[in-house]
Amino acid sequence: MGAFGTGLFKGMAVTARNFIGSYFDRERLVTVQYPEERIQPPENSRTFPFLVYDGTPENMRCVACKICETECPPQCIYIVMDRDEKGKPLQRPKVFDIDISVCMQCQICVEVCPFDAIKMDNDYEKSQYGRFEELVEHLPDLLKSNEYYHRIKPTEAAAVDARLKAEAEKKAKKAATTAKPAPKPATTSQAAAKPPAPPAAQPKPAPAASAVTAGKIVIPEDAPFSAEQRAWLAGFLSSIGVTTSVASVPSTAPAPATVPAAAEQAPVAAETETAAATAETTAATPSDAPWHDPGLSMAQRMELAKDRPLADKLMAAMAQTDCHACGYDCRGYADAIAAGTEKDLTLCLPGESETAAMLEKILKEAGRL
Amino acid sequence: MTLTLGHYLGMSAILFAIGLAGALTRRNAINVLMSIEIMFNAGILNLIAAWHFRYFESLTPQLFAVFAVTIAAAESALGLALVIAVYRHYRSVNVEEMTALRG
Amino acid sequence: MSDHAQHLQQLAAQQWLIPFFPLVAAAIQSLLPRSARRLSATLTILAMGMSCLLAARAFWATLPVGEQHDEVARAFFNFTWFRFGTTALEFGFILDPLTAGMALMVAFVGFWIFVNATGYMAEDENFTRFFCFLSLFAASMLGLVVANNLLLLFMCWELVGLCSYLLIGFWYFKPSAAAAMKKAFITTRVGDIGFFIGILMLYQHTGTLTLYNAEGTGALQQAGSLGQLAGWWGLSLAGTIALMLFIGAMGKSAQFPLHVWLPDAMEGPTPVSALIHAATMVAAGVFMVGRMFALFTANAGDWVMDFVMWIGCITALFSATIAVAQFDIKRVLAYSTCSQLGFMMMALGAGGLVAGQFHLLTHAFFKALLFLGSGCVIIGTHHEQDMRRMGGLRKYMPITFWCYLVGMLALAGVPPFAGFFSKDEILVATYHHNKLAWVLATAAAFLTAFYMTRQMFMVFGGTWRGGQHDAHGNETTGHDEHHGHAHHEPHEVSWNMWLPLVVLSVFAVFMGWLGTPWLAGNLFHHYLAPEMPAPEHANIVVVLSVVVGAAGILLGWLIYGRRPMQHAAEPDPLAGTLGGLFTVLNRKWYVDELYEATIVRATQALGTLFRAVDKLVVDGILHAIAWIWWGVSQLFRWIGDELIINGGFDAGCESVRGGGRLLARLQNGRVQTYLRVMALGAVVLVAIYFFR
Amino acid sequence: MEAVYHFLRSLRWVGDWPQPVLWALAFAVPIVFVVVVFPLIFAYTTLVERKALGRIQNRLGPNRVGRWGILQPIADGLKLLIKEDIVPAKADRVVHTLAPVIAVIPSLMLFTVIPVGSGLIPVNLNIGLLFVFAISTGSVLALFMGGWASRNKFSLLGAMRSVAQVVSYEVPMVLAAVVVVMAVGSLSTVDIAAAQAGGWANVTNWFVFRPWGFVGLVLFLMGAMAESARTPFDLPEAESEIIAGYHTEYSGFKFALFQLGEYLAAIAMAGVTVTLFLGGYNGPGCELPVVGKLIGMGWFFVKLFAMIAVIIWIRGTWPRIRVDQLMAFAWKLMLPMAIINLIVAALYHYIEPKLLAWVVSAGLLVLSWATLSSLSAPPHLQKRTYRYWA
Amino acid sequence: MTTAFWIITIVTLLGALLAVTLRNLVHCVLSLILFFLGIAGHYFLLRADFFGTVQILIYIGAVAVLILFAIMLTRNVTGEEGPREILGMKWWSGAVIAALVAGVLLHAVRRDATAAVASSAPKPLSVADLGRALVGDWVVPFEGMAVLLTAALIGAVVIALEEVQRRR
Repeated sequence: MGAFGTGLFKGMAVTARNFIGSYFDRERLVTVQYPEERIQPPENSRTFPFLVYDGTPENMRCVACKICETECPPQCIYIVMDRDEKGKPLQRPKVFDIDISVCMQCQICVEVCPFDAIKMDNDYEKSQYGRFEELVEHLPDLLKSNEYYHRIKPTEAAAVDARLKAEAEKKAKKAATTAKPAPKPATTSQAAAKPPAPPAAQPKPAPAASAVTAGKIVIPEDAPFSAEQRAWLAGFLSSIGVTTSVASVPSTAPAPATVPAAAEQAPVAAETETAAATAETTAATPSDAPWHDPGLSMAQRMELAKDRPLADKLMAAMAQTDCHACGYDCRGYADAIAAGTEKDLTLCLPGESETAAMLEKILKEAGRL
Repeated sequence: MTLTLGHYLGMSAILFAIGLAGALTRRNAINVLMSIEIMFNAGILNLIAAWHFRYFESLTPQLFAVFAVTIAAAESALGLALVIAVYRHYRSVNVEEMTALRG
Repeated sequence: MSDHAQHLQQLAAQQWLIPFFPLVAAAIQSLLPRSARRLSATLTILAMGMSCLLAARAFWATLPVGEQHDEVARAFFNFTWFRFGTTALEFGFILDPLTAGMALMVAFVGFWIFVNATGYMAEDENFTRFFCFLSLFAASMLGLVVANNLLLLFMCWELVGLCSYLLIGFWYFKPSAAAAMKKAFITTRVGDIGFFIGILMLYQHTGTLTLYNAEGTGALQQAGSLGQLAGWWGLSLAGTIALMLFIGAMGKSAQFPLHVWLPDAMEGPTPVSALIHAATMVAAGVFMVGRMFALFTANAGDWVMDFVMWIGCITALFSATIAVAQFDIKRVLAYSTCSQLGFMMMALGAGGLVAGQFHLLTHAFFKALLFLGSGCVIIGTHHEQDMRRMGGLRKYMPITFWCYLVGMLALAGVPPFAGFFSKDEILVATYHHNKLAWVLATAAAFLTAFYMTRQMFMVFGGTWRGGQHDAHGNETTGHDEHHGHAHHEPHEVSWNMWLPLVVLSVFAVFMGWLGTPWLAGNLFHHYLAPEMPAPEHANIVVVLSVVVGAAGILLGWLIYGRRPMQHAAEPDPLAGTLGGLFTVLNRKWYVDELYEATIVRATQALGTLFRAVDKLVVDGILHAIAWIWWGVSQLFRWIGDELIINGGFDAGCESVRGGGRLLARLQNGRVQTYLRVMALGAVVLVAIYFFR
Repeated sequence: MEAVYHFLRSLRWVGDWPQPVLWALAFAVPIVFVVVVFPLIFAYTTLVERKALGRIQNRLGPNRVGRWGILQPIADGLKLLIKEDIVPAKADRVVHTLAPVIAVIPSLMLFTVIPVGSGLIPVNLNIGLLFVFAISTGSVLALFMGGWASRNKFSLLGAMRSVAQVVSYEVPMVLAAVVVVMAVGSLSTVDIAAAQAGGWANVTNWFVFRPWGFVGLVLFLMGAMAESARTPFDLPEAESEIIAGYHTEYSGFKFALFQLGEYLAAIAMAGVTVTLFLGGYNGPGCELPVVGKLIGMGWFFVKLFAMIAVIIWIRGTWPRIRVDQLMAFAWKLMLPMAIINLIVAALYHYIEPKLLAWVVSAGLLVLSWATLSSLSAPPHLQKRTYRYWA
Repeated sequence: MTTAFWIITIVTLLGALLAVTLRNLVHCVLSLILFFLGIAGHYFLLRADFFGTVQILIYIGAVAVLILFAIMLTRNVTGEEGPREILGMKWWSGAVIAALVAGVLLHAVRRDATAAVASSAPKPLSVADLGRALVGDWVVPFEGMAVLLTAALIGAVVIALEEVQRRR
């Protein structure tokens, strides 16, 4: 009966205990005198991106491949590739601006960067006096050392370094065994299970051997989807920039349901628009560039393009990533070589030596070289 | 000059007149009620003054004042309640528009 | 004052606590929702227990233990309740043996009746309301008992009447209960008119209503002087007042002319009948006469004492005869209460204040026992009240049977039990006073023994006659047949119903010893009224009363015990022998019909008469005047017409209309215009006053 | 004031000054006392409150200005002084500036009738308590003027709400105080304080130790907290609902004045509570001849700080009360309880042996509190049973 | 004494005049409050300090707040009134009649001789004997007042509420 009122006094007792307790053991009190004391933000908290460099700022990882620029949803990254006096593109950005008032800190740039060049910082003291120019961070502000990266995100940094070292060793081993028969068509795509997040590490100087494809999902054969479910899944995933393919046995022809890789690449160059448009319309029937799928191996692509004109063959040899490292997209580069305007066959960075060798072979067969 | 009851009676007469003037001229019902309140207070002031100048021997003026104050309070409460009720009906408190009970 | 007297004085000052607790209980219960059954029951019983303890404490202080008491241990506490102008209304509480005994009896019996009531009313959904009324009744009864002021006594008297009205009509949805409650209230009110006149006369002549006060100017203390003054009808003033008060007592204690309401009051729940119509309320009349005894005996020459005695004697015999021929178990007990009250009044009339009060106390115990017993029987037999459909209950309800038997023996006046001693004392007192009354009283005692035995055998003897078709062929117990017999076999009642029976039966047995002359002098007499002369003893009366009691029981056994009735539809054996007289007795000597025929019809006739007069005389005159006036107006119209015609009709109304318009403008509904006119008027008036 | 006057007269070198000068001085001392001491207490109450609330919520509370945040009130004061004093465009300028002044005046006037020590009371009115209640209604006016003048819906709503709250808590508060008046028989606060002297070490006679006194204290405290819109009843400035109630549009020094008025009212009411129920200046050792006055004053301030601490403590714990609960609580629980308390106090007075009186009244009060709380407790909801698929 | 009297009189008259003449309704109420304060001042001057406090408690505490509530309930909140709405149709006649009444009253005061008696310190009124008188031989009017106040309370509520229920 006397319930009414006792609840209040129990509450008073609690606050009293708390009040008195606070005088005896200090660590109850949570106040942090901010400017003097600070709390280290938790490891995977993120504020704005920064560019990592190993050792000296010149030795930065970014090769200005502009993938992050294209992928960035609010388009707040602006990259201009550095060219030497001859106009030959150097693999480093001359200008790399991030407008932090626009950046929505979604970390997509980190995900898509093939070279682990850009990472998320957790420094929050970025307030400035101005609201316009001051909030755009230029290259010097963005560059931070790997040690800094290790200091703010130890585990992640360690993981990245470990992977880079492993990649480097694998490449070295592979380079050592080039005499052996044609390298077994390494499944370019990692197992579907591997989470798409951290892309294959890319040791800086040696051009990467395996084709690097962004956002790749392989749907195992025995997955419980019917055909039209697969089509829908593929369509959906491709709409958010993730290509899907059926990890069928390498020998058989890829199941018709795979969506041509070209379709989902970000609409950059004009001709890919048309290809994308055509791809959309004729999703089911094979488009005029069936080989345009970074998931295919070099042999499969060449097989597809074997009775095609020179330009198509050249294109099939490309890494199909439309990564613009060569300054064109794959179709453009191939046409340029076919037309003779482009002499350098080693511009396809993701394709590395394999593409360069194949280009030479094709040109030689065609008698052009 | 020394203070006499006359002063008080005179002053409350003037106050009463002001109250009456207010009641007669103002159009807003609440103003009329306020003026009536002034008239009431003038009356009560007389009573207390009378007690002070020992116009009456016993305590009666004081007690009359107590009762007068109660009645005044009750009257103002009821007056305002009426004004609110009328406002809801007429949508205005203008005294000159409330002529429903005319002869 | 000696410290004992001081202690008494302090106790008297706290007498108001006795009724206070049941009053508070009643107040709280009136607020409780219907669902708070357990809480209300405990509240009432706790309050009653508390009153009982306080009453016991007061009773203990008045016991003449320790040093010798020559005068009565009496202490009172008066205070002015309400003063307007010069007159002051006083209230007071008294503590003397009469009050203490009565209060303890009421509280104790009431306590056990409440315990029984929790069982009896278990299924009733108005449980809380019932207990609220009960505690209110207890409070008013205790108030009445402790009152030292006739006004407070009269107020509690009315409250008790109200509570009996409320409790009789507790099941107001029954039309018979509604009629009974109204009848009870009106009949007691008739008596109360006399009571009220008595109070007014007393107040007029003594100037105060307080019975005892320190200065000795209390109403009762002036009784002696009142006795000298002349009153009405050849009585002294004290005698007249006493007579008026006795009329009130007659109404309340259901004496002969005004007894009709008591049997009908059985419509209420049985604990009510037990509490109100056996132990307490009806006894209030007797108690009041006992309290005012000084007024009754103020002037020896008055015939008021004989009047009381004869009323008591007639009631005793008259209701005893009716009780013999009743079939409802509670009606028998009701009439038996009537006759026992007649006995008490007769004892008081015969000067036996001690005998009357003693029989009042003992009767309260065993009559309450009998009523509670009948309540248990009713509950046991699933609300069966007609004795013809009972029988053989001794097998089904052993505890109730034995307690009922003790009660019956006590009432019948069988020696070791209480009834015998108290009734015997009455018979002795009457014997010394008036032989004829004594003979009639003994006859009544005989009839009492007879009808109680008749009831015992009909209810407990023979075989269970419930569940059969009675003479008119309709189903007797209201449950349809196919339920089979097992369903309505009577069953023993729960503990909270039979425990009071056991307690009361213990008292019914040992209560008697208090008043027996044989034990070291009449203890109760020594306690209640030491200053009155102890009645000299007549053995012949004692022997005769025992013989009469035994004869009554024997006759009862002969008619009902030897060959118990087999079938509900059988006619009552007594009906065979008495024939027409039995039906007369059963119909209560047609007293109700007599009242119906005489008083009720007379008032109705009076009513119609007045209506007729009103119609004829008053309307007549009015119509005449109206007619005349109409004539005059016609005359004026005719002359008026003349004036209007030659007065120039248009000019006249034109001017009026003009004036009207002017005035209308004033009447424009605007408050402020009216205010201005008023102010102007005031100014003009004051001006005239100044400058005339 | 008379005490001060006589004290001055008794001093050697001042005693013989002309009478009006002494009279003026006698006037000045209490005025200075009230105007200086209590606002100082206000200043440091705000600090203590913020620190105590901090400590309750496991944080430090202001400690950056001065050693333990000592200078914080001065800092606040200065800040409010410097802050620009904005008057809303369409606001009624006259009433807008007048409101804070009227908020402060009654709070300060309340202190004139609080007996700080035996004989140390600014003005010994024989209708002291009535004066307290009369003046406390004045604060209602300030609330309204503040709310109405700033011409915005929220502040008007806040003003109306707080006026309704103050008015409806006036009744139980007055009834709770009436109990003490009935026990003492006089309205003057000096007599009330004096009546609580005596008993063991001047403590046992405090009214709080009577059952009706304790209930009176609880009710009066609830009323006082509602009056000055403190925590369980701080609906008017409920941040979540209507921004800051009637002083939304106030900034700078006017806002400081409102705060001053509000806190002073709370402190004054705490003072009145102390006088009424906790025996004002009575405490062990206050009956000594001269030094007793000082000890008495000490006791008064100790109790005052205790009351303020309790108010702050309550502010730290109890949740805000909803508007309808606020009204229901006042009219359905506190009012009947106050009336019952009155009756029980009368009963207590008349029953002779004080111990029995104490027990009876305590029992009755607990009983009535139980019934009232059970009556007004929300109906306990049985488990809901869904029937549509049965 | 007399100077205090004149000051307070001026304040009271000012309050009353402003209450009657001001345009803005809420300002009227505030001047009315000033008027009530003036009257309270007078009571204190006349040694009836109980009445002074009662005046403050009842008029300023309750009646003024009541009027403010009434204003809130019956008008748009701004409180302004157009010029046309302040004075009634033939406002001058009201003023004239008021002046007449004032004249008559003042004349009466001047004629009354006993009013001229000088002020002598009255025996101080203590609340206790006022209370005792109220409950003593003035008990019947006192109870009458109680009944009147309850009736007024219930009446006011019924009138104000009546409208709301019917409309719903």
